[in-house]
Amino acid sequence: MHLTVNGNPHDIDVPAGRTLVDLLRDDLGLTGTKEACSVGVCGACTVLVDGRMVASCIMLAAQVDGAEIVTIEGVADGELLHPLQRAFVEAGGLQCGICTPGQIVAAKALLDANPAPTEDEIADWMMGNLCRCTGYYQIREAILEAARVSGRAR
Amino acid sequence: MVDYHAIGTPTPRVDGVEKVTGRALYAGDRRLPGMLTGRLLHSHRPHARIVRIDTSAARALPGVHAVITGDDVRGHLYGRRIKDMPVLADGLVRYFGERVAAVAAEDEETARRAVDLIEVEYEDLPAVFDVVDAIAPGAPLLHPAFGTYPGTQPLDVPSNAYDHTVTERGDFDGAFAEADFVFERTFSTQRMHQAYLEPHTSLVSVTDGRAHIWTNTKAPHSIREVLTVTLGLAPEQIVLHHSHIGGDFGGKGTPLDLPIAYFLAQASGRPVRMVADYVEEFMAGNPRHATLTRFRTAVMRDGTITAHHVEYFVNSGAYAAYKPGGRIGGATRAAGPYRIPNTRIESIHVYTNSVPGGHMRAPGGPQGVFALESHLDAIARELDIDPLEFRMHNLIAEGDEPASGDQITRPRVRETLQAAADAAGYRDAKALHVGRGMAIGDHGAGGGVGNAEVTIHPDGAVTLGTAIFDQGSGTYTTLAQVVAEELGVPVDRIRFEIWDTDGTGGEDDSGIGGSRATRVNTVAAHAAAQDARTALTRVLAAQLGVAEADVALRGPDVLTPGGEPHTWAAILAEVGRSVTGRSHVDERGPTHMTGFAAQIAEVAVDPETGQVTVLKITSAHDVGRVLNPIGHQGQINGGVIQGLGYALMEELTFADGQVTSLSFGDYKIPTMRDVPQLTTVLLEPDNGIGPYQIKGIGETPNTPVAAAIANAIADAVGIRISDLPITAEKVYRALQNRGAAAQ
Amino acid sequence: MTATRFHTPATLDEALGLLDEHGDDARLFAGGTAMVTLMKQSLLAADHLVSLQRVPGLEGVRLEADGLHIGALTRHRDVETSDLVRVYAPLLAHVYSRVATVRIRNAATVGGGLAHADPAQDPPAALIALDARVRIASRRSVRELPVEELFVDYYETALAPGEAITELIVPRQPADAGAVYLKFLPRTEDDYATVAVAALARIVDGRAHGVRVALIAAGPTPVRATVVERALEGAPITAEAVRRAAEAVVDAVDPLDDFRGSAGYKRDMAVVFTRRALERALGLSPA
Amino acid sequence: MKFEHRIVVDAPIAKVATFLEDIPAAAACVPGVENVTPDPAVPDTYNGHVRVRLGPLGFTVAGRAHLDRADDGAWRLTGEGRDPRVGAGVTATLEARLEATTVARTAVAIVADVQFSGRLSELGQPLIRRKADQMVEAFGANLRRAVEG
Repeated sequence: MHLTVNGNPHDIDVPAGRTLVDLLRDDLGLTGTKEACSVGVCGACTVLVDGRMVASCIMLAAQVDGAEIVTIEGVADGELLHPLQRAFVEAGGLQCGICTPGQIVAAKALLDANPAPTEDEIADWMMGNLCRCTGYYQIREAILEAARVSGRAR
Repeated sequence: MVDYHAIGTPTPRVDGVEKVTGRALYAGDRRLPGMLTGRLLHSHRPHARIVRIDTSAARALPGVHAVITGDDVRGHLYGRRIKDMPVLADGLVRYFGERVAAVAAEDEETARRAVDLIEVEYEDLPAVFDVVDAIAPGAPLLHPAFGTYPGTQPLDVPSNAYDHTVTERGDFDGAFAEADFVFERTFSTQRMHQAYLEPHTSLVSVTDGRAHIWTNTKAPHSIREVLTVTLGLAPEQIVLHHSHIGGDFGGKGTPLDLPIAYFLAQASGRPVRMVADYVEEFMAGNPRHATLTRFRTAVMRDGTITAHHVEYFVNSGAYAAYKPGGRIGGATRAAGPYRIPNTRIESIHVYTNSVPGGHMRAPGGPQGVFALESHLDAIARELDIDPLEFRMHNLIAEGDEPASGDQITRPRVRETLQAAADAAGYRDAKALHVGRGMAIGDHGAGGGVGNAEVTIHPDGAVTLGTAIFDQGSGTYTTLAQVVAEELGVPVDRIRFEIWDTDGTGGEDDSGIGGSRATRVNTVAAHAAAQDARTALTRVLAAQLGVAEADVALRGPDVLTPGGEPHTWAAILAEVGRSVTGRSHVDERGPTHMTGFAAQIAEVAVDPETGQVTVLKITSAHDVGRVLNPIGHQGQINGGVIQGLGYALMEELTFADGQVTSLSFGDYKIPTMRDVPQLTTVLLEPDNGIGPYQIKGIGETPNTPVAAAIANAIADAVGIRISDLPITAEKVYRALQNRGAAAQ
Repeated sequence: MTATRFHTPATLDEALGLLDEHGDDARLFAGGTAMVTLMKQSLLAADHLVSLQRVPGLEGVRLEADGLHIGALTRHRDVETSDLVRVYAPLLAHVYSRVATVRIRNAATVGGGLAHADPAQDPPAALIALDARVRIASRRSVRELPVEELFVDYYETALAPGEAITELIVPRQPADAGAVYLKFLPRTEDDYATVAVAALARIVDGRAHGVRVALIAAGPTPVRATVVERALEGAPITAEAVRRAAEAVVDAVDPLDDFRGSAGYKRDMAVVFTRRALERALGLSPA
Repeated sequence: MKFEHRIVVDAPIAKVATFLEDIPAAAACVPGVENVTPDPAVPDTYNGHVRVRLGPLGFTVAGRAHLDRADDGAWRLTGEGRDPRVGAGVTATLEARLEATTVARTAVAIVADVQFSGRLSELGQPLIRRKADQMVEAFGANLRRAVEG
């Protein structure tokens, strides 16, 4: 199969039962994407497939043949952090960090679709990304801040 | 007031960038050449003798490198203090989920298939799941050989109640005889999973006679100590290497599968990695304990509490092994910071055929506080005294001895409660079926030993060496602030060198847990920075040709009498060598200082469905100096929301001893859509511990939430739920029952 | 995971042929959200996964004379955000927006969800209330079936071996109808419903007409509460009439005990939420 | 997991007993049971398949069962089997006791202890219980049809 991950093309053979998260982590060594709940609930494994966020733990690699994938490793522009990444650090939107790649990829999908979301829209979109450390308040703050910064930049 | 430049300033996490870019490595991200995957066979019986295990088909499967059972690890016992748990079941299983056999194979799929091929024949034994049943006469005894385990003493009478502690003060019986009223009530709490999103992971490689370990534990030195006994190795044969830890909340104190991964690595001659899945996490983790608390409380007509009896039963599960002290606290939390002269506090830990409990955020605290604060609220309402006034009347002030028996310097509990009440608008008008309830908790900072090493390099960079494995709460950031403060450099100048367990040069290090990280390690970092400063002064004095006493360091500058100001970095660069300061600190002594939290929950109850909506939580804290406001608020936010889950949503459910809530689809934790408005109030810092007068914040915020919500429900609709979690169905039934009783 | 072949046929005919060829060893595969979860838990094994991802024409929404035609491979999120669906069946757009989380809705397909037949999934409540039908194809025939008749038991459908859902046909929602979906979530917002009700009704001369009530998470299959509908059809709209009609829902539901409540509690809640949904649909209480 | 059921059949006890002793015929009354044949090598032992659909899960267990008659007259069927594809194994003990409630009516009291291995045991509890109830109900209906007719 063929796919593009963070702009890099890959041709790779995978067994029929391989999940996308295993493909990314084990075959491509992109361990920034995490697997936690394994049943599509927690959001730690969130990646973008052709711009849509999906749960890579319950998606087969074979489903993304020909697709463009963005993982956490592809969010920053080289060493230049994405406004969301900066905002998460500055607002305390992370603690242990295990859910953070999924949070940021999901929030990126949100801001790509809706550059100025309300608090309610953020909560609706992000409720599929569980976090046990922060109680979510500082994550919400970070997303609002990133939206503000990006808005000014436009 | 000291003027600080780094301490107290909102400081972004020092590990933030690597975490937001996905570069931070967790134990599950590590790969070693030749690494095998380990998987487990768990017991599917709550209590049974193992008649036979046949591993031949599993061994014969291509790609399988090792299969081990209890026979292969006989005599290897695990336990933080009480070593009562065999590494793999030794002829007997005591809970559904117990580890029975393990396989190491080339890949996950092969390992799973091999596990499926292991055949076990069991002979069922009678099982007990409930603490009351387990201490009843004739109950099956889980550990007849209790007194023979390392870390135990024989019991006077064989019992599942392996620890029964009683403390009594005052004229207990006399006070009950003279009381105007005696209130009796029973409360119970559920098992709760820590629900960290990184499962337990163990990677072990045995090379050159040493076990190299990557696992997610926050207490590497203590775990190494425990492993010496379990694995039969000398301390120097075990090295725990650093990885980031994906959440802990108490659950990562004990590395569940690590001893098994070691024996698989030994048996296969290859590195072995085991990653638990969440079925295993929920079925066989180390959850917060279920408890049952019975109270008998003597109260005078004016609302003065005169005597209090606590019987606090802890459902230990099948083993005591996961509890660092063999037992948990909480019994004294069920007595609390109240001025009650006559008390009897009983703490009873009971074995049952269920998943063994471990630590979770303020172990025993939320259980004891839920029971006590619900009970007192019920008493106040029955006496028709406002719950706030009732508490104020009985809470300790300076010089009082609390019922808990704790010694507390400058207890600011009343001030904290009043601050919460004021910020919450406690006396404001309420809509129909809306209620407000309060609860109080406290937690002192734990003690321990810690190490640090600060090196100032000729290029001006500063390295902080530490043995701490930060589990996410932000210890590295506060340590960087301390070093930056003491050396007068910006925080981003500090680089970290995180040591493996060899790094302390043989010194012990208590790691993280019990709110000790800030207390112990700020002292360690402070001392190492001071030591480095002294060394720097010596080097500067020599280079500048002045007496050490004449060298003054002011931020980046070094001043000498009459001399020109220089930056010390420039002079150190001239010298061309680095200077180092070290510390090993022992902060095990009691502090007599605690941090109180008072919370007020405002809820709306739908009387037709029993649904409880938490509208608002006000959380007031008696704090010391706040080192990092971002991290401090993060602890409060996260703690409160865990408390919300505990109160309303989360429960490991059981059927015949088997955990049935086995995924995050069934075991629900709060989402972003479920969090209420949160108002935080911090009291003006007044006292604290160590060089910066700090207090711990990690544990208190999650302690009172459940009781505050239960009390708010009582305020809203007049019913009391005395068993957690407070599901809509329980509220609905209670309302129905009251309706039926009224007719 | 034990799948050995992942087939990506280019035509529906080829896909159906693979189903015939491999029988019980084959599973039709769409968004994968449910199936991969079960496979990962070692609860399901299929030697042959027959993916429809390359089959053209199974995705998207179009309006025809008999209503909206929604391809089986259309993702939940695309139904929810479709302008056509929002205009001609707003209840359906809303119900699809209440399924799980955005991430799941981005992958889960309309046909896959229906074939999975999890009685706690939201869409069938609205589909039944809107008299929707599924089009089912096999190599031998093409047939249509009301969604109401698709579910035969817990996770079991009326699909025969070799059959696939290809399309969903949803009549236009009457513009003058009140339409409501209430999902009872007493634990967390991302949970499955404890019980949920879709209600649809028009008011003509102060009387209820075209009453449709369907529930999910209230039995082994989604159910249409015809007892409630009959009790209210043509009746003058009063709070009392709605209350009495809603109480009849206990005869339509057969809930199971689970993490979201006991069967008895769910039965009681079915009454409460049926009444509330009807009250809102009939304008007796604010939306 | 233990299950208890009681099936009432409108037939004399002897007729019910005779029917149940014909294992392949009796087994055919259990939905999903196929190809039950006596094991040529071991007396009172039978081989066969059970196809079970548990909600979204379908699996086929190949296994063998042994029948013996307890001192108190109860039939005891012990069996085990496995579905190698999903790695699920099952062991079951089934005891059936006949009781003449009237001359023309017989009660069959069934006590079953079914243990699954593999993930099914951990995750499938509610499904299994429901399915077992359905299977016994269907068995009862089939038994009545076969014996009462």
